[in-house]
Amino acid sequence: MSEPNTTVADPTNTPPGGSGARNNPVKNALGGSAGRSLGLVLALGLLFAVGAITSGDRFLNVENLLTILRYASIIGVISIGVTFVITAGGIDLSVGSVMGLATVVASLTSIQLAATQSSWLLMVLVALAVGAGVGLLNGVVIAYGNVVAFIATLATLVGARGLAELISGRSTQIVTNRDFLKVMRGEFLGIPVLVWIFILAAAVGWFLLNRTTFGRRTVAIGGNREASRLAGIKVKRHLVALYVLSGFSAGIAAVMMLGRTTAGTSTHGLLYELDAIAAVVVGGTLLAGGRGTIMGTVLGVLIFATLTNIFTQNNLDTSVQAIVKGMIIVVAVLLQQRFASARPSKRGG
Amino acid sequence: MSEPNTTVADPTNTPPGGSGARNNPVKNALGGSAGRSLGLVLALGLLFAVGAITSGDRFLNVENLLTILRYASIIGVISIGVTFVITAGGIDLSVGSVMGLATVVASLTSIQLAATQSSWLLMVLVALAVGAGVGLLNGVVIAYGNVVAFIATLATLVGARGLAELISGRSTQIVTNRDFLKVMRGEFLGIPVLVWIFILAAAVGWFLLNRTTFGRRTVAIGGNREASRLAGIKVKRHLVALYVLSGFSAGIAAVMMLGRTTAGTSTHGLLYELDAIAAVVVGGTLLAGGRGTIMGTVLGVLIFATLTNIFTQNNLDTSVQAIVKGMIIVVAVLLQQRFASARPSKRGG
Amino acid sequence: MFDEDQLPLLEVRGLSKQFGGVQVLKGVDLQVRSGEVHCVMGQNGAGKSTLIKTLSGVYEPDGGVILWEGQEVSLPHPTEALGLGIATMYQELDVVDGLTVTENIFLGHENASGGILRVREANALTRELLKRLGHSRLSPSAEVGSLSAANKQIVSLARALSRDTKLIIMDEPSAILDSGEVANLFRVIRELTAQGIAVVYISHRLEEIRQIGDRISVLKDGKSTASGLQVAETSRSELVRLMTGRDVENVFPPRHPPSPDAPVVLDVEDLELQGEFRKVSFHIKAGEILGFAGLVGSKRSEILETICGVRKPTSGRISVNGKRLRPGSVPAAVKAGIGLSPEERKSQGLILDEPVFKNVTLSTFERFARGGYLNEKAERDAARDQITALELRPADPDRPTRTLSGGNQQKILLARWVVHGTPVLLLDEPTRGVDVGARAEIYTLIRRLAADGAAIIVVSSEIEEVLGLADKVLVIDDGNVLVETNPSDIDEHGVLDLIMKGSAA
Amino acid sequence: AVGALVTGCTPGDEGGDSQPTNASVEGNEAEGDTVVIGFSGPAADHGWLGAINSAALAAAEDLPDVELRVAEGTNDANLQISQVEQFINDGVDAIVLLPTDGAALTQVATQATEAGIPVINVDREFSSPSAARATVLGDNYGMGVSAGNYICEKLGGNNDAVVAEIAGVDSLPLTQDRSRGFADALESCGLDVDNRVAADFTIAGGEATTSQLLSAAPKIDAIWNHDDDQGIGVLAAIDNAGRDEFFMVGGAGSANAMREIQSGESVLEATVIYPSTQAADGIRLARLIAQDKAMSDLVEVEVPKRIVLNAPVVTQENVEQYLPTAFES
Ligand SMILES: Nc1ncnc2c1ncn2[C@@H]1O[C@H](COP(=O)(O)OP(=O)(O)OP(=O)(O)O)[C@@H](O)[C@H]1O
Ligand SMILES: Nc1ncnc2c1ncn2[C@@H]1O[C@H](COP(=O)(O)OP(=O)(O)OP(=O)(O)O)[C@@H](O)[C@H]1O
Ligand SMILES: [Mg+2]
Ligand SMILES: [Mg+2]
Repeated sequence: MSEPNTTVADPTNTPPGGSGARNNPVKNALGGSAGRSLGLVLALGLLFAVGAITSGDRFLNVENLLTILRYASIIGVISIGVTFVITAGGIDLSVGSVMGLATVVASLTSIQLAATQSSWLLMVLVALAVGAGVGLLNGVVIAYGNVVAFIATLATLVGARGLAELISGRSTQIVTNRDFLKVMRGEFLGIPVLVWIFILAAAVGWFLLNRTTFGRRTVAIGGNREASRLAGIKVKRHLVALYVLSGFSAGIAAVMMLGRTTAGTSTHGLLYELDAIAAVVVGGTLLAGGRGTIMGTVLGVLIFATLTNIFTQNNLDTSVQAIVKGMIIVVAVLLQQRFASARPSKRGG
Repeated sequence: MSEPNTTVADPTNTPPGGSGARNNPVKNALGGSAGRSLGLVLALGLLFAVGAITSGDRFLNVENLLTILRYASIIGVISIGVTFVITAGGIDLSVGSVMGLATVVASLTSIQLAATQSSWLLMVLVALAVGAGVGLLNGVVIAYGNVVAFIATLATLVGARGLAELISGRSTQIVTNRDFLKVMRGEFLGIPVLVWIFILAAAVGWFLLNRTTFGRRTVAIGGNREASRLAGIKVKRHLVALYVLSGFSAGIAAVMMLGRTTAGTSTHGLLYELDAIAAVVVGGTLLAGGRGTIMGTVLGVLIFATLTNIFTQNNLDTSVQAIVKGMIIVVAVLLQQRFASARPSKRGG
Repeated sequence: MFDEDQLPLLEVRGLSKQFGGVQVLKGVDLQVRSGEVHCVMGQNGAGKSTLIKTLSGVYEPDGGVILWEGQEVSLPHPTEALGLGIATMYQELDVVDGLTVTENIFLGHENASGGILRVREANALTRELLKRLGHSRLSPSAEVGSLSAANKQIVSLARALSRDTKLIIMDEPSAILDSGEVANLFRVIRELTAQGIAVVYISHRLEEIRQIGDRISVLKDGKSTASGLQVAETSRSELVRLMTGRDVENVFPPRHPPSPDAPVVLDVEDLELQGEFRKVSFHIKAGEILGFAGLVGSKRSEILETICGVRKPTSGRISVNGKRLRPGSVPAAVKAGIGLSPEERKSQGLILDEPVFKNVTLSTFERFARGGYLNEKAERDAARDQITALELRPADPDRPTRTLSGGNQQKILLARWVVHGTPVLLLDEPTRGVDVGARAEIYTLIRRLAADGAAIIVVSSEIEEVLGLADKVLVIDDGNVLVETNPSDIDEHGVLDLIMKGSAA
Repeated sequence: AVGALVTGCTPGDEGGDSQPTNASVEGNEAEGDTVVIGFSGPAADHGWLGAINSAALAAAEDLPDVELRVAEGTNDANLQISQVEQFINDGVDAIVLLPTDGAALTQVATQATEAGIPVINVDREFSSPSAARATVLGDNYGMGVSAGNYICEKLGGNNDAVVAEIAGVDSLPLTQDRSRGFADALESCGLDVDNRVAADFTIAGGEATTSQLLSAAPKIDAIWNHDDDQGIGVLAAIDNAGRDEFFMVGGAGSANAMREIQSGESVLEATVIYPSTQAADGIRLARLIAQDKAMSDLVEVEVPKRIVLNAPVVTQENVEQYLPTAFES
């Protein structure tokens, strides 16, 4: 890609710290991720400064921060799933559609009826099952049908939206299950349940990617699929699992969306795929695969959410907002690269 | 009923790479491309058969075929530009927005006034300049700023749309220049000018990709960027040229759009990027770069256009259309792969 | 040949280069004269490739001067070097797989008028070039991706020759060539020098240096330890000492033949893959090393790949420890205890951006996990043990693999299966691009693994290596096993004779 | 632009802090206390929505005592909810909301209402009537009926006549309402829709689908096109195909369409108005509500709960009357 020497300076997994840090896995990884994400943290800090300066207390208060987080949470959960797929060198364009489809199926009258008779968890299970199911389809077509992920999931994007329209008869389905709404719209320790789900998803995602064999396989396949195969990794099966994971996270997002909007409709999740991919790549995950960072993704999502919040606070014209947003995406990536490559090369101590 | 695909299928009859063919470069290349595209030709033929069976003469008549072609021409020109970028391993998500922006700028009252006083060509030049200019910006950010193409052009997608809204004040600008409309809405030898532009763009694109150093280097960069640099190719400069080309073709598409719809507006070209990429990749150009086929792209565009036509002919529900479209994308790619891999490998004897 | 007093064509003084704080070149001097073959030697990681990359415009040096025909030059981009007349064959194959032979050869300097390609002319020139290289069988319109590594190397050479050059730099061109091909290469080099073209030649094979070289410069740890020595006046041991700082005596360690009652570990019966190879049968006992000798393109790699499940055989059976192996599945093969160290380590073997230790444990990391949770410390420790045992340089498990020299990368692949403890090791070109010191270490290692009870297949294009290492040799030509023999019963000429006769038959 | 009013039931507001003052009827234009109004609508991805936005901004501009806060236009319910939440956090005086999806925004609107912020619902209705203090709607079903009636009148008696319909975005309830009204009206005179396509409210979409439609239907008697903005493309396609055996009725009522009607040379004979001033009206209502004023022409001392704007048919006869207030698409 770029000059070979910049690639080398690129971070991999280890902290800039010496061998002391190496023995503490948590500190180790946090140090590494944070180091890699320094540019992003800075960009987010900058945005916060801008928000505070232009809107003062209206921006910097707990309620507004929670508003940002609540908004970020849904796209955040999707982005975490997408991070895995992209890290493995794939892509999933279908997440938005799949989320829409899952909200529709889970809020069908019959399902809601059954949920009322049994438990609100039924709706959750249905949404998750739809997400994972479509993910399975994606995965099988990609891994075993050898269809390029971009095209396979583009087809799913189109098809799932159509299916959602067909099932819902294009009408919006209202969620009536009180238990479901109570849980999903509730709070816990002063923090909305939606935000908790996001935090949980990020934590589980981070752990999965950085601390488990599943994550290791994901990175390995993204880094060199052929070498991974020759080393005995079951590449196809793992790819399927990844798309299931991505679909599953779209299913979680569907549950969250149902709670947040109290409605299931085929128009939910429009263009979320682009938002998610943007957040993931701005976060520092390589689009070509082989390097992924959950922390970066979370930061990427937060940057976009904060940006939108500041725009609303400052009453910018929508068209100007779009232009500024475009510029900020580029600047964030440039900043991120600068810091990633300026970081001291990580020699073990 | 006559087989509509016989005209298209003709070049495939030449055996891919017999020793006789090798001495005739044109025949050779046609045979190669068509051979690679056999699956697509078949898919298109199948669609035509479906159209003929379900709609009979209403489908199979010159007027309707021209309708398909006219519809295909705009997205077709864009797709040809995008083929180059993808062949070089890049991507351009901004083409739709850029086209919208170019229609807005070229149809500004002041430009139209100046065009009336001078020549309608002024509008054309303005549209092309806008397209190429934004392409230049993309190219520089990607090649010299080292921003991933996906992100850089995503930013342009957002930004250009905002700029178009800002400039147009979100209102639609009607094209009043009669000369412009007369030329762009006219016919030549019974074939609409729009279709001629498409044919010309495809021919020039084919020649450029297969018969010039520019095309050769495009393929090389997509195949192995580092090796291309080592071979003395100025990779960055070439990349900039490619994005300019892609923007330029969005500019041509803008001119066509102005002629076809007689109006310039920021909403033109919404989601065209996905249509274009789908056509290119279904056509057989590798998303990862290193292999591109203009003939495949043209076939891909025609397949999608024919599909839409058949849907309308049969009064199909749009949701069902979406589902069928999704399936056809996958099937087309599968077919295409089957035939591509069945093709005798061309090792020298 | 060359004139002692002439102005050097290329002169390098005090060249230095660092990558991210690591000083790779610390003052290199080099003088190359027209018409000579100047060999650059040094251990893996000494900085040879880095040096030539600064000369071909890939890297910009941090310090020092480069003089070309007496003029100081700067080479910010390969274009400038090519413009001066410096063509380079890089150590990593630098061809574009999707393009044809002709297209690769003329990449960057296409035959064109006004940007329009003259395909026929280019093909004719290519045919001429290939003929000159003794490879008229290669078709100019063949896609390079479908060629073997050796043939890609030929393309790379043809590309260098296609330019109007005064200096051709060859970074380990012979690493993937068999002896016949090397002889061919030398013939071409002699032709070039006769025309006054200078050649900088890098190789780890000392005999080659003797055959082709005029003068030698030696690098050690990024510094010149000798510059412009006459080949004829420099002894092998002195060279080795200049490179390694120590003496390397016996290249091939002593054999420990397996005991006659050792169990058969790998049993291959009538293995056949249509269009590739036919009726391959052999068995290997625990502790035995089997060598595949043959020319490049004789399908030895395909046989290995079929055994380890990358390809599915059309017929035949493979058993490990008496248990029949499910064909066509790599995971099944790995589980049964077969490990492949592939031929092209960069594209098939390594994840270049990942740290060394993760590459070492690529097929074993599951072992360091409980319930999916990876104990990275245990993993890194296990990798570190092997890194130390194999004397990987630098011995840093966290170093991105990309930054290691070729020889050291090769060791990682061995370490991977040593950690795994596989009873069956398939080694495809295990010493490609490995320096004398490391080569001896790898030989020792292979022998040690055998002594520990592993069954090993070694494929190498250096017949001498196969004969020196193996307990049993299969001579293979074009997918046919010509003979199974004892290495003491045959020598290099014998193998080549067999192959000639085999092809004639 | 308020053509006619349909007053819903009077709100059951407990009053509490919002004491209706007996505002003088003339006092409405008079400057009151400055009120902050938050406005959020869908992305301006088609002409009518662009006009909605522009008209809203212009209305706020005209009212010196209104400070308008505009959120980014979006088609994402999640984002729009967070925008409303932000308005609630900031304690704006009123919110004008054109939801991307009525049902999806109902909860957050209720939240705002509960927080004492009146919400004016525009165009796409909430699923709960108590979520909004006032609702301004276009009459989508009525549009369909008007268009259908016009066609019935023109084609009366000819039961074999071919009627085509070019709808907008099929997934929007408003499109479904329009189509329902249209079908119902046609049925009353023995006609039905023979060819139906859905464009996407864009000019290009209108052009593309219409050219397909025209080649699918060799002879047509009448067309209803839901939206004048996509109508630019529809007319371009008709012009291109050189067809004029039918007449067309438009929808929404853009200035451009009215000029076509005025010219008398176009196949476009009439259009059914769907006011693009709804959000502007919403802002005016929001101001009144926030300042505790009433509507000048009503005896009622409070702003009505539900206002449905009329869907009159514009033809060559009455086009002068409507052209000045029509939107430039
Ligand atoms: N891009 C780079 N970034 C950081 N270090 C590098 C880079 N390239 C090479 N090195 C380091 O520089 C040293 C010299 O490498 P080089 O490839 O020049 O060695 P070499 O002499 O060619 O070895 P070999 O014989 O194995 O090819 C090695 O230690 C290597 O790890
Ligand atoms: N004459 C030839 N012309 C073109 N390609 C050839 C020729 N001979 C062999 N090849 C190529 O060589 C490949 C077969 O080589 P293979 O890797 O099986 O040989 P090998 O004995 O394993 O070689 P190596 O010693 O390099 O490992 C084939 O894929 C083919 O493309
Ligand atoms: Mg080297
Ligand atoms: Mg081989």
